[in-house]
Amino acid sequence: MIRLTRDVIDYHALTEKVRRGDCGAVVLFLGTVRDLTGERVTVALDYEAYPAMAEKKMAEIESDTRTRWPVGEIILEHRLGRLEIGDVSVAVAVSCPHRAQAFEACRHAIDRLKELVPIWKKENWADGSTEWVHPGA
Amino acid sequence: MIRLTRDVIDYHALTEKVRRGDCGAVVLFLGTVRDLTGERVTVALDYEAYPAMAEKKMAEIESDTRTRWPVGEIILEHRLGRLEIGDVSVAVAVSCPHRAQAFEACRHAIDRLKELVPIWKKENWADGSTEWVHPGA
Amino acid sequence: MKVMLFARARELIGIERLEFEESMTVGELRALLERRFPKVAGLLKKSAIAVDNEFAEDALQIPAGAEVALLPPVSGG
Amino acid sequence: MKVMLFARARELIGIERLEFEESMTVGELRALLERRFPKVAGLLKKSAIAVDNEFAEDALQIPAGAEVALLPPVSGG
Repeated sequence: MIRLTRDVIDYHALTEKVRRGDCGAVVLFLGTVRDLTGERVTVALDYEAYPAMAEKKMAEIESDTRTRWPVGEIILEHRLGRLEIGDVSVAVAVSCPHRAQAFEACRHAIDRLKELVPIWKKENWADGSTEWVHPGA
Repeated sequence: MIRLTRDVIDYHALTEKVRRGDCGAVVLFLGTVRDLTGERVTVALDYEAYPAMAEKKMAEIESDTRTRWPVGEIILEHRLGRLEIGDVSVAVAVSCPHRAQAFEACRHAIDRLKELVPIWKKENWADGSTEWVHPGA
Repeated sequence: MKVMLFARARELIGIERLEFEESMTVGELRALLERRFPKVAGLLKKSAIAVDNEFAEDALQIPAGAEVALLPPVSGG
Repeated sequence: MKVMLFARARELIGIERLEFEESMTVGELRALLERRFPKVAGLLKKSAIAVDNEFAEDALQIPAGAEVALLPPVSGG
């Protein structure tokens, strides 16, 4: 299951949804807004997506992850809009029969999300300036 | 922080406790009671500990994990007593500045816990028989 | 075709969506955008082009009516 | 010294705690337990011995008054 949302990510509900009697392991990853990037102080981030393609790519990542590991349930959720320090920007919850599988599947899903899904963040620095984050550009 | 408990593990509270403004990544691992082990049907597990040594070993794992990765906060909690299918037996929540660190630190902590901490589980099979689980013995 | 712009590319160009009548390949579209908007040329070289929600190679002929998107390096998560 | 028993070892021996007056090493304690409780000999060989909450080698001389524990292979998590 995948979702883009402008609301607070209820990661507790996501984690409950992936728990299953045939899965002995659940791994949850949360990405949260950091107060520092290098030496610079962040006050907020603005997340923007190309929504139709972002949802398509997230669905492909779900499906690819299910092909590689015996996933019971997997949920990827990404928040958009203005986020403040400590807010959860992304959550990936995965259940599998065993723990190595759950760790690997969750790690794979978030790594691919950060690589492939058309979502961008803009830093709002403490000095009032802003900057789109484009790794390598 | 480490804890043995006979109560339900409130993993949502644990996860909230490890979130920090200087950590961009949280990884939570939950071990839950599976309904099948191989072909055999489980109805419940009984967890027993050697409590003083279990707490000492869990504290050493916390400290070892903090030495190896830049952990913001880490909590290991293990439940004891009678657990039923789907119940959470163990939770490990870790926050770090970056996600690779958080995944590795959480994985390390649960792997070491399963290897070193004197806790044992007894299977209660559907046919009424019971069996202590002693890997390799 | 229409071309959606995002993030720094949208801010630098100052437009959310471009429209083109001509038929062209992805590579020709890249060259056209670089000529038209020289101040984003550096960002363009690092960006991906999506055609109908899929990453596209330069050789692809863009279908008439396709939704094209210029995707600067992503930073979600 | 007192020796705490756990899990299958406790069930097979049917006792939670043994007490010994003699001074001995961890290895001597293992040998004594194997002789005294032959039905747990197989499990004993796979078990660890802890002295005062730390895993102990066979050569360790057990201090008087130590808390010793026989730890069958663990299965927490």
